[in-house]
Amino acid sequence: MIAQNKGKLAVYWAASCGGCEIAILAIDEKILDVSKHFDIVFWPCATDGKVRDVEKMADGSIDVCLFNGGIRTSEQEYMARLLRRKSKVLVAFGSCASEGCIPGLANLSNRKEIFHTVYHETPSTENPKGVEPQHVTDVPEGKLYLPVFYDTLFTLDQVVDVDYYLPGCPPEAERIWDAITAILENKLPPKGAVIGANTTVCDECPRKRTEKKIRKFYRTWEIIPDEETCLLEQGLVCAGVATRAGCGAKCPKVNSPCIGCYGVNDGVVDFGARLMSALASVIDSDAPEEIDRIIREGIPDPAGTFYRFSLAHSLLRRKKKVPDEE
Amino acid sequence: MKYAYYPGCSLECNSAAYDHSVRAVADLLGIELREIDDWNCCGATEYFTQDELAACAVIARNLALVDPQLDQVVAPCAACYLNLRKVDHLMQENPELESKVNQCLAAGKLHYDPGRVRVRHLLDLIYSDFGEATLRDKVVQPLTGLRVACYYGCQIVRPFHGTDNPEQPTKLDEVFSWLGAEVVDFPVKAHCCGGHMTQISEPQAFEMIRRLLANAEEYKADVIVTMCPMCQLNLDAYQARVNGFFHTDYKIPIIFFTQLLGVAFGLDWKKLGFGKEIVPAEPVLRRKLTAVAAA
Amino acid sequence: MAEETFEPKIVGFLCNWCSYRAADLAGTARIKYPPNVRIIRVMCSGRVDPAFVLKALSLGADGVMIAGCHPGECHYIEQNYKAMRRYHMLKHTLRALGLEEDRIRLVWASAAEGQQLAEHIEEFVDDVRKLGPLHWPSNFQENGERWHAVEALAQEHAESLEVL
Amino acid sequence: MVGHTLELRGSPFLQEIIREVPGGERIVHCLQCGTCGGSCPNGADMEYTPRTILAMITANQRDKVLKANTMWFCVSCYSCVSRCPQKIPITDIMYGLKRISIREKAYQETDAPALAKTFTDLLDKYGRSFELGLASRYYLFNRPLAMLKMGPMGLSMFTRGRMSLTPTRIRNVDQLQAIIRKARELGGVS
Amino acid sequence: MAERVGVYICHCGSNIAGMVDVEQVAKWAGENLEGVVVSRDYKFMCSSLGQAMIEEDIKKHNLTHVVVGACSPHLHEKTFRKACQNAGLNPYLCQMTNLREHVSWVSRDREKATEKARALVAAAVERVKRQEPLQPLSVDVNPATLVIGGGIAGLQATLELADAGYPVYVVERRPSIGGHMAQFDKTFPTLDCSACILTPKMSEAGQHPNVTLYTYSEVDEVSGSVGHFRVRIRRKARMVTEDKCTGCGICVEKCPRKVVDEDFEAGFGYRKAIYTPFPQAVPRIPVIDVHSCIWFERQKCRACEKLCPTGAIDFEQKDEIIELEVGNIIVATGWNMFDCRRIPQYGYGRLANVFTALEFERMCNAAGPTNGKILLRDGKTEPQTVAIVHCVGSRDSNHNEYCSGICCMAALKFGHLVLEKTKAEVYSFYIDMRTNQKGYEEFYHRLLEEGMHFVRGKVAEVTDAARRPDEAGKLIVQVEDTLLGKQRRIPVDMVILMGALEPQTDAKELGLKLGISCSMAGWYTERHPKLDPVATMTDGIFVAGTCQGPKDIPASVAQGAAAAARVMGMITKRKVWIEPVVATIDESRCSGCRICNNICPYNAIEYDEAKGVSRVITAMCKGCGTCVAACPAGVISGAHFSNEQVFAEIEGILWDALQEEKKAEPQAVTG
Repeated sequence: MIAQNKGKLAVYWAASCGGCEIAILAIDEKILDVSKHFDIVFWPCATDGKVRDVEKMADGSIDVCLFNGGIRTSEQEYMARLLRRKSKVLVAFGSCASEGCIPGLANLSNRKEIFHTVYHETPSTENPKGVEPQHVTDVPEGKLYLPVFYDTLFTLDQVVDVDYYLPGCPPEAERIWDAITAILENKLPPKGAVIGANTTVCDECPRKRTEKKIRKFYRTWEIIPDEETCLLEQGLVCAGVATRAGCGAKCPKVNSPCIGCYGVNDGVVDFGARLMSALASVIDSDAPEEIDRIIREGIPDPAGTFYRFSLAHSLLRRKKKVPDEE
Repeated sequence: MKYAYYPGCSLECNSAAYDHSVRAVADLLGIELREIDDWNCCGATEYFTQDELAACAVIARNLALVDPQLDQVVAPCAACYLNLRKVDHLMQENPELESKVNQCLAAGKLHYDPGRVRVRHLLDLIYSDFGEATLRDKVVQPLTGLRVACYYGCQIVRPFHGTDNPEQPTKLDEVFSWLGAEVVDFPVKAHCCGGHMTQISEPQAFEMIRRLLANAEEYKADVIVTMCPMCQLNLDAYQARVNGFFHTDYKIPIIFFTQLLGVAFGLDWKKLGFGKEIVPAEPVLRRKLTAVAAA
Repeated sequence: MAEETFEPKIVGFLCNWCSYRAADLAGTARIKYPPNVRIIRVMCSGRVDPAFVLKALSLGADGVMIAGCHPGECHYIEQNYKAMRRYHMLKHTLRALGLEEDRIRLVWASAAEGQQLAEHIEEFVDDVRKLGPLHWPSNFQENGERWHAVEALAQEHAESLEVL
Repeated sequence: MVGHTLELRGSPFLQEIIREVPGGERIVHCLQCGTCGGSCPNGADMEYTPRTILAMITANQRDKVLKANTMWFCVSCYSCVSRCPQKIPITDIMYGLKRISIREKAYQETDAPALAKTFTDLLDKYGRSFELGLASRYYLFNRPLAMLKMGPMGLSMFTRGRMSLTPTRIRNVDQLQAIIRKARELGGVS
Repeated sequence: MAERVGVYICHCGSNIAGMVDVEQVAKWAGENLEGVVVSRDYKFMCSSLGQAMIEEDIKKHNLTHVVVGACSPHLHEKTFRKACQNAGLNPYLCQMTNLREHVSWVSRDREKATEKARALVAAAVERVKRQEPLQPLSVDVNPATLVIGGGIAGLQATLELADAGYPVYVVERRPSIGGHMAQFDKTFPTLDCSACILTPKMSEAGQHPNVTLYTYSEVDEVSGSVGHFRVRIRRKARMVTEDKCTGCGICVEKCPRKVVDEDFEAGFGYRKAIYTPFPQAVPRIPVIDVHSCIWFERQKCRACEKLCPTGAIDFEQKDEIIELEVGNIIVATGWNMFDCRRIPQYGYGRLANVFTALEFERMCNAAGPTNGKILLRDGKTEPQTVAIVHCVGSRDSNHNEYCSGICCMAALKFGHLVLEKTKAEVYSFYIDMRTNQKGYEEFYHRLLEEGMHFVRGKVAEVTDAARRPDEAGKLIVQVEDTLLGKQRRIPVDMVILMGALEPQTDAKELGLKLGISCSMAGWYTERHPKLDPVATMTDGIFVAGTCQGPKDIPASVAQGAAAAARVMGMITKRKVWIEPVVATIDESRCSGCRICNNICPYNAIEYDEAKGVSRVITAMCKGCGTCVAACPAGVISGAHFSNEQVFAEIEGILWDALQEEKKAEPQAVTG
C-alpha cells in the first residue's frame, strides 16, 4: 500500500466556509498516515506556502489537489486554473466545489444585490460613506486591483476539468479516508466519478418505510416526528430519498430530515428536479387547487428546499437575472 | 367570534323586528356583530335592472368598507346576502369586471380584493358553527306543540349552492326541531313570495302570496318563520289584501326566524320586536306554548 | 431593417396516446398553427421529468409545453395526475427562480381534440412571444470582465515572477 | 388564427347578449327543454317563456324580445338557474334584457322600469332606500289610482313603526356618488 | 463513436415536399449531424422501393441506426421497423419523426416549416444514437377466462366461450346471476317476457360443464398480465354450505325476519333475512343477510338451521379466498340507477306515489310485490293518471351530462303496460324522444296510437302543493309544454322517474385493480370508440355491456358475444407478444425509499422486504415511464425512453438555440 516515493498533495480553499479544511483533520491520527505518504506542497490554511511557489512548479507536478469551495471571484478562478494545470488529479472536495453548496444559494441574487446587503444593509455594517469593493481603485501611486466578484457562483467543474468528486458538507471523515486510501492504493474509479457510495441516504436510514402518500408537508418546527417511521411519510421534506449515501443517515437518525448535502446519485443531472418530481408524485390529491395549496403551504421556499446545496450545479444554475439597468 | 354586520335598509325600519331579534340572539350566542360603518343600500334587484356596473360598484363599496380585521360579513336580508355574495363572486370570476369595479371604488378612494370577505347568512352560522347540542342547551322555553312552517324563500338558497339545498332546504327545519317545535312539511318552502311584484302587477303578486299561505294552512302551520324582510312584508302586510282579492280568510302570523329563536331562548318578547307584525303573532304563540305547558 | 417579430422556440412533450394523436389529427385536418412548438413524444405525460423541462430551458428554449390526456382519461389510468402534481411543483420552484409562469404550460387534449390542441399551441406561442426571449444560458455568462480579470491576474503574477 | 367559433357565429342579438351578460355565452348550450319555463313562478303569465326568449335570441328576434313582458315578470327567484341542466344564467340574462329594454325604451305596459328608476334615484341621492319616498313618488307618477288601495296597509305599517317619514342619509354620500359617477362613465361591464 | 446513422426524408408525394424543402433537410442532416453517414430523400419512403432502399443502405453502409422523417409513427412505425428487421437491424434502432402531421400539414410558411423539420430530424438523430436493441417478450395464453358480472352481457360472453370449449369463471357479487334483466317484466320493443328469455340462459350457465359460477363473490385483487392473470376472489360467507343445499326453500319460508329488499326489489318489496333474490335464481342456494338476521342481531332464533333437512346452514362460515389463473378477463359489471332523491323537486322519498323506474319494473312483474298489478303505494288504489318523467339525472350537467339512451324506450314500455293493465291516462314528459334502433320508432308510433300523451318539456317539479281545487290530493307535475310555449300543471296520481343509468359506484376501484381507465363519467374506456369498442387499453381485458356506457339489451348481448370472440382469438393464438418498452430498477442501487411503490396503477412495482429494494414485474409494466420520472435516486430506467435518450432528443431539437447561445457566449482570451 505504501508508495515508494512520497506523493505531492495540495489543498485549496476557495468560496466555502472552511469546514472542509477542518473535515480533513477529522480523520484524526490518520492524518499522520497522510503525511507519511504525501509531501504537502501547498495548503494555505495549514502550512505556509505562496502562490508563486505553485506557479513555479512544473505542470502536473502535484499528484493530488483537494480543492474545496466554489468559484466566486476571478482570483479563485485563477487559482482553480493554476492548480488544475499543476495537478495530476484534481478533486472537487466537498459540496461547495462539487455543486456550489450554501454559497451557491447566492445565485438567487446577483453581485449588486449581494453587495447591497453586505455593505449597506446588515445590522452590523458601519459604512457611512457607502464604500463598495471596486475592481480597480485609483490611488496616487497608481491603480490597485481587487479580484472581480462574479454575478454567479460557479462550481469547480464549470471552470476547469475535474477528475473526482468528494461530496458532503463537509465530507465525512470516513469517506475522506476511503478516498485517500483509493488514491494510495491506486484503486480510483473512472475519471469524473464521485468517490463514494452510489445509493441514497434511505439505504443507511433505519426508519420504517411503507408506500408513500402525502397530504400535507410540514416544516420541521411544526411537528415532533415519530422516531421509527420514515420522515417523508410524516410529511417532512426529507431529501434523503434523492441524496447520495455516505453520511450514515446522520440527520434522520437524530429525528431531523436530510437536507441533501451529499448531492445526487450517479447519472442524475439535477438534484432539485429529482426531489421535486418524487415529492410531487406522492401528493395525495388530484385537484389542482388542492395540490397547489399543499405545495404552497408546505414548501414556502422551493428554491432553498430543493436546491439548498446544488443550485449552482443545477440545470438552471441560478435565478433569472433581471436586466441590469447600468 | 366577531363578524361584520350588514343590516340593510329593510332592517332599519320596516323590518326592525328582524334587526332587533338578530342582535338579541347573536348577543346571547356570543356572536359579536360589528355594523359596517356608513354602509349603503345594496340596490336590491332594481339596480341590476338599471346599470350592472354601478350596481356592482354600489354593492362592492360595502365589501370594501368591511373592517380589515374581519373576514366574514353577516347579512340577514336575503337580497342583501345574495347581492354581496354575487358581486364578490362576479369579481372573482371576471377579472375585467373586477378591474372596472375597483376603478369605480378608487373614485371613492376604496378598494376591494374579491374573496377577502366571506358573506354568510346568520342561519348558516347558527347551524354550522353552533349546532344542535349548543342550541338545545340554550332552550329556556321549548317550542313544543307549536306547528312551524319554515320558509326559506329564494335568494338565500339560490343561485349559490352550498348554504342549503336549493330545492328543499332543511337547516331551518332542523334548527326548530332541535328547539322542540313541530316543523310541518312545507313543500313550497323555497318558492318565491313575489318580491317587488306587488309594486308591478298585483294579481300575479297576490297569487304568489296566496300559494304560500294556502300551503301553510293546508299543513296546519300556526306560524310561518321567514329569513327575509321582503318575504315577511309580502306575506304579512299584504295578507289582508290577498284575503280581499281571493275572498279568503288567512290569518297566519309571519315572523322572523330569529324572533322565534329568541322566544325559545327565553328572551324578552318586546326586545325581539314582537308587535310590529300586522297579523299578530303573540296571541297564537302564547296560546300554543302555554297550552302545552299546561298539559 | 424591418423589426422582426420574436419567434419563440418551444419544446412540447406530448403523450403518445392522446395529445400526440391530437397533434396528428390537427395535421390530418390541415389545421394551421404556429411552427414554434417542436414536439417530443413520450409514452405518458407522467414520463415528463421536471429535469426535461429544466434541460430544455437551460439549453435556450423560450417555453415548454406538456400535454396529456384529460384528467380521468389517461391511457395509463391516472398518471396524468402525477404530471399535474409535478407541474404545480415545478411552477412553484420556477417562480422562485424568477422564471415567468407562462413559460411552462400543461394542457389536456384527447385524441379527438386536434382543434383544441392547435388552439392551446397558438395561445401558448402568443403568450411566450409576449414574454420575449429567455436566453437562459446568458444568465450565467459573466461579461467580458471575468476573462480580463483572470488574464490580468495571470499577467501580473507572471510579471512579478520575472522581477524576482 | 385558429377558429374561435363562439365570437364569430350566432345571431347579432346573441352576440349582444354575450357582451351584456357575464356568462351569456352559455345560451348556445340551451337544449330547449323548458325547465326554466316550467319552474318560473310567473311562467304561466308570461307572453313568452324564458325558454322561448332564449330561442328568440338565437333567432335574432330582437324587437320582439325587447317588447316582451317576460323579463318584467322575472322576480329573481333563480329557480330556473338552479335547475337549468345546462347551467345557463337565465336570471342574469333577464336583467340584461331589462337593461337593454330600458336603454332603448322598448318596454310596453309595465311600470317596472319606473319603479327601478325611482328606487335607484333615491339610492343615488341618500345612499339608502326610502320606502315612503319610493312608494309616494312611484305611485303618484305611475299609478295614482292604486295608491288609494294602498292606504290602509300603509297606515297599519306606519302605526307599527314600520314606515319612516324621513329618509336616512349615509355620511359619505359624496363618496358613493363619486363611485356611481365613475361607473356611469365607464359604462357597462364589458 | 461508432454510430452510423442513416437518415431518410420522405416527400410523401407533395404532402411533405409541398411545404418542407425535403432535399435541403436531407442534405443538411448529412452534412451537419454527427454520425450520419447516409442521408437521402425519396418520393414515398413507405413504398416497397423506399423500404428496399433503407434495407440496402443498412447492409451496404453498415448502418447502426435509422431515422425516417415521414408521417406519424402511429401510421408507419411498424413498416420501417420491419424494414430494419429485414436488413438484420433490431427494429428498436429505428426512429421516426413526424414531418407530415406535425410539420407540413399544419404550417403556412415553407421556410419556417423547413426549419422545424430540421430540428425534428436533429432530435431524432441525437436520440436514435442512444437507442438500444430490444427484444419483445412472449407470453403463453391461459385458455381460461374470468367474466366479472353475471348480467346479460356477462352471461352471453360466458356461454359463447363455454360452448366453444373453454373454461370460464363467472364472478357475481349478488347471490344470483341474472343482473338487472332479471328484475324486468317485459323487454322493449317486442314485449318479450324478460324472464322467459333470460332464465334459460341462466340455467344453462349454471349447468354448463365449462362454467364455474362464483356468486355472492367479488374480485379482490388482480395481478399478472395478458395471458396469465392471477385473480383473487372473495367468496362472501353465505352461511349456507353450497354442496349440501338442495334449494328446497324451507329455510326461507320459515325465517321470521322480513326486511325491505333494497336490491332486487329496488326497495319496493320485501324479502326474508335468509333469501334467494327471486324464484328462478341461479344458483338456488340462499344467503343469510347478516345485517338483518336475528341470530347475528341478538343471538337468538337459528330457525333455518333447525329446519334445514340437509344441515346446510353454517353460522360459522367465513369469507373464503380463491385464487385463479386466467388468460383473459371480460368486465361486464353493468350499471346502477341514479338516486332520484338527488333531485328533491321531483319529490322521490317525500311523496309516496313517486316511483323510480326500477320500482315500477318490479311493480309490473307478475312475480313482483304487487303480483304485476299497477297500484299506488297504498297497495290498493289503481291510478287514474300516470306521469312518466324522462331524463331524471341524465342530460343534466348538474348530474350526468350524457343521455342514458334506454329511458325513452323504457318509458314507452311503461306507458304501454299502464295502458294495458289499467284504465289510466298516461303522460310522458320528454326533452327529445330517442328511438333509434330497429323497431323502436315503430313502438313509439304504437304508443301514439294507444293514446299515450306526450308533452315535450323537462319536468320542472312534482309537488303536492295544490293551487286549484282540481289539484287537491293529487301530485301536480309542473312543466313547460315547449311545443305550446305554455306552462302547464298536470294533476296525476302516480309519477315514474326514469332515473339515469350510472356506472357502478365502485367502477373506478375495480378499474384500478384491473388497470383499466374510466371516462369522466365513470364508464370504462374502450380501446377505440369506433374501431375497438370491446377491448381496453390493457391487453387481455375486454368490456361488455353497460359498464362501458349506457346501452340496451340487444347491444349488451352483442358486445358480450364480441368480447367472447376477441378472447377466443387470443386463446387460439396461444402466445402474445408484449412491447419491450418497460421500466427496470437497478436493484444494486435501489435504496428502497418506496416512492415508486404507490405510483404504478398496474401494481407492477413490488417491494422486496428482505432485500429492501423495489422491483418491476416486467410482464405487468405498461411502460408509461411515470416511475422513471419519479425515482429520486435515478435508478429506474425506462427502455426506449431513457433519460439519456430524451435529453439527447432535447439537445437535438434545440440545436439552433444552442448554436445561437454559443455564438453569444464571450470566449476566454486564452485557455
